[in-house]
Amino acid sequence: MVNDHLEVIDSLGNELKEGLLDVRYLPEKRALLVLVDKALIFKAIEALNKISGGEMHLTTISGADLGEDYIELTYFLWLLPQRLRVIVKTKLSKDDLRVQSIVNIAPATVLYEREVYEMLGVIFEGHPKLERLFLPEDWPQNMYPLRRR
Amino acid sequence: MSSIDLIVGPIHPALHEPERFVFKIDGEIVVDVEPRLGYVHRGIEKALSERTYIKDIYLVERVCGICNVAHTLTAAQAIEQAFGVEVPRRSKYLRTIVHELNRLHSHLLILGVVCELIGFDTLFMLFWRDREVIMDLIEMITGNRVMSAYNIIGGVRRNIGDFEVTQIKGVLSSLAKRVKQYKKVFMDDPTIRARCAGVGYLSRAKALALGAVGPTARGSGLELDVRVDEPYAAYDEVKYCAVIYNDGDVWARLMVRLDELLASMEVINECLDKMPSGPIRVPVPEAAPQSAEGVSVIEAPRGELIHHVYTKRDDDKPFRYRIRTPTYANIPAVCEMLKGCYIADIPAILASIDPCFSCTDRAALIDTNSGEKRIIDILSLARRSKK
Amino acid sequence: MRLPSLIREVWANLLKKPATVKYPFEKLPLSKTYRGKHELMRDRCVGCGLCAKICPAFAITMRSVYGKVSPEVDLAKCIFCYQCEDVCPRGAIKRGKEYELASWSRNEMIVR
Amino acid sequence: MEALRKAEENFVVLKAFNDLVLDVVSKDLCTKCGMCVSSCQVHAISMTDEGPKSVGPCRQCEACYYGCPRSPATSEELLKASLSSEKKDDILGSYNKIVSARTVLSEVKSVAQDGGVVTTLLIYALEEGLIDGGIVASKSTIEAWKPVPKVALSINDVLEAAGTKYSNCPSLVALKDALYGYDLSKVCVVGVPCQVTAARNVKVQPKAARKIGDKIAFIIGLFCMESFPHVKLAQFLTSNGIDIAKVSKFDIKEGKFRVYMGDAEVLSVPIRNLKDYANRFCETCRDLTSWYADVSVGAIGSGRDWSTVIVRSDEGAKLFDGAVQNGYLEVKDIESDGIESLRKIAKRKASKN
Repeated sequence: MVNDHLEVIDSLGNELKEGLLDVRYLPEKRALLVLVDKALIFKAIEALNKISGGEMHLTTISGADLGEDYIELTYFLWLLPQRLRVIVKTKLSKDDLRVQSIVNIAPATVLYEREVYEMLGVIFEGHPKLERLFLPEDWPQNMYPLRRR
Repeated sequence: MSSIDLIVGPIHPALHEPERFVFKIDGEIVVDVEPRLGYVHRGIEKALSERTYIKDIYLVERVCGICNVAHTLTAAQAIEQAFGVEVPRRSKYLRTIVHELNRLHSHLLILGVVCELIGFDTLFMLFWRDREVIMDLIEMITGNRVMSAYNIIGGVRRNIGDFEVTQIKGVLSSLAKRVKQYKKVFMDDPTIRARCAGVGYLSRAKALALGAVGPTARGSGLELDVRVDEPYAAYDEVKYCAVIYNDGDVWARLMVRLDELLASMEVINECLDKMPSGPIRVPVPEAAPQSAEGVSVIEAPRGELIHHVYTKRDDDKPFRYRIRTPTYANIPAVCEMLKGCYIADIPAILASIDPCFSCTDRAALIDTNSGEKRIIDILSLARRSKK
Repeated sequence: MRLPSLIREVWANLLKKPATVKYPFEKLPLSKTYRGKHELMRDRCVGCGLCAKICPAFAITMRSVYGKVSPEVDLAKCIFCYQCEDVCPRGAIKRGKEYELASWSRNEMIVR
Repeated sequence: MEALRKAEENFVVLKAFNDLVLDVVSKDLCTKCGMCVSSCQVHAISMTDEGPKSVGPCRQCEACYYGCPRSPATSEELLKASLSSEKKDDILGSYNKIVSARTVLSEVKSVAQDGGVVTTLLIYALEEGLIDGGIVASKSTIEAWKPVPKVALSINDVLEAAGTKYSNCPSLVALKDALYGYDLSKVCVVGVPCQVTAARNVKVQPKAARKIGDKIAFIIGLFCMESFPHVKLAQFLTSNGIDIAKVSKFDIKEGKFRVYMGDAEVLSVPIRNLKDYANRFCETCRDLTSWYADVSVGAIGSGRDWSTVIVRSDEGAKLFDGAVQNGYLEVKDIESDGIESLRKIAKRKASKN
């Protein structure tokens, strides 16, 4: 549907209020970009889950260190009833790489969060088993392969 | 309740690629599964951000040998989006055709493998014989049977003419008859029903929550198909309906694949009929014209594949490249399916998601020489290989 | 119960020629676009090194022989993408049809 | 000392795109033919109205520098040696024969200027499968009389591009579309002398992009006195109270530049009055008859509705004679004073510049 993203924008604004930093529709990506404060990431995903009536498919979480003093987390969601791709972005300062885990809303993230943790060192609070996924067991602590110096 | 650990893998006859699963079993029943990934972890994500975009296309092709077209297509689309390049319409059709041929051979492969694992070797041989003609078609169009090297940034590398069109149509029309026959076998054959029906059940709610993708999701009645949801390449101009089965077992997942074979052939035929004339590629400079972000989602043979790339202005290397492959998304779902099944059903259930573990483990090249860890760059590796 | 169709199938398969070929004696036809061993035309090459710069597998090195710089392709590393052919401005690299490339020594794997 | 001298001789300076800008573009020599754009295999050059511009990282393959018709590296000996023609001539270039020809195709007669020979040759080559496509200057759909480079793949495309345009256009940019975009393997290039020189250059220069040269089947050259930038041509016409959009035809006949609206001639000025409006790079050009083409075609020297055709090479003979034998063209011997008047005008261009 054409204007579904407008309804999503409205309800997100009601749920998150000023925690919602930016929300706009990207026509070239055919996706709704939602920029939120890191404290509200759990609330944002929860709100989107509520908007879709529990019919939300979490595609992936992608973390990126862009050489600045923050790490960017991108959550790719697909809302089935609205048939809408939602990209939720948040920025984590490198001094405090803690963010609330969303495993309780979307159990699918259990592996993605572990990957972001081991590759970039982001700590997901509330994750049931935040351990190494791909890297060998004797990989040194506090060394994150995809971090940029 | 006490339980025994049964360790399957990393190297195991039932697994075609190295991966370890620790099954907690109670008698014959699997109670819990603990996957351990990373045995074929090659550090591709890191390597991608240290190569130029042109080299990246060939590296992502090697994330997975079977769905190589899907990977190059996604990478090309993601990079084109970040560059702001619009590809010609004919190249979109050609991409779709090769992508669907790739899906045909991938589905025929896994159907054969499942048949072998459930002990139906004849059908395995038949499937793989039919797969061979698809491989020949891919060789005819792209120049190689497996590693097609077909998609590049800005379009595709080779054109097809009238001769190729008639060849493809001829092969597909004879293959369609055979696939219909195989479908009848899958519907009726008691052996297949006994080994597949009701095995490895995954409910729709679980599939959604655990983020299952592709035929795994569609076998559980989840309407997820990127070709329908977010049409890419030429899918917005051809008719396509997602194949959905509601049974949620191994049989449903195989039936989804069988029906998709027929649907794919229709898509290819429609593309060949509708294909416009025009250029097949546009020249694209090596460096990114802008700092941007490209996201491309496509329906690979195994499910939804997503590439996410950050480009930096005037740099010929991507800043960050992230790949999420379908098998990786299906791991939580397969763990759920395995709970409560018999040990003997493990291979069939694992094969029913069409696992591709080299896809799953891709992201840092680590050398464990002399106990210390350091990262070797590819050029010194190349030099070393000369000795 | 489905005996008649079974017999027909068996009969058809007995008369059919096998799906396989006797490989070393009999070879499958190659497609026109097949990418095999490289053919380097040294008289055309001017040693610009574009192929070595673009090679995704780092299989091409530029080597100076009697004062003339020309590429060497290491087939052990080559992935046969033929990006080198695409990028060579002088058309000095051609797709060959030879695909039986196994060898006992690394030196024989290098196309000069 | 000897060794040092030898080393110096062997030391070759790399001629990358920067050198092209330094040696050609900044000296106002660039003809904007577009060969550098087509030569670049990493797509790092694009053509603007001011000349070539870098849009990506240069990988220093030198192909753009050596393919350029105006670069100091272009050797005339190599170009001359490449044509296997019998008669050597300094003014008209070397050639096999000079004849007058005109088309017999009615659809060409209605659209083409003079004899319609170029259009007919292209149609013949396309129909016979001698080429997969041709590089032509077509008319822009946005700005009237602005030529835009185009790949002609069908007879309709060729007919659309018929007719003389007096502005220059980077025709050879379309070579990239044809060879890279459409993946053609045999193309025919139609162009003015500077573009013809570039096309011949990539066929014979060892360091130029010879892959492109291999795929150029024929080069058809046009006679060119000088060309005018589209902007300046429009300015000139506006100053004379003519809207360029309403012009139906331009022509140069008997030393005068003539502008037609409908069938009526609305302006005719001597060419020398237009000197200030001509392209700067035309001042250094001595070539009137496209010396290095396979076939050169132009109006000078033949009567009304006939074109002068100079066949210079074996490939050119194959194309032209084939078209004549298959009844696409009719030929007659050139009038006795035809070659003389052509030589006179060619000499004027050569001595003037």
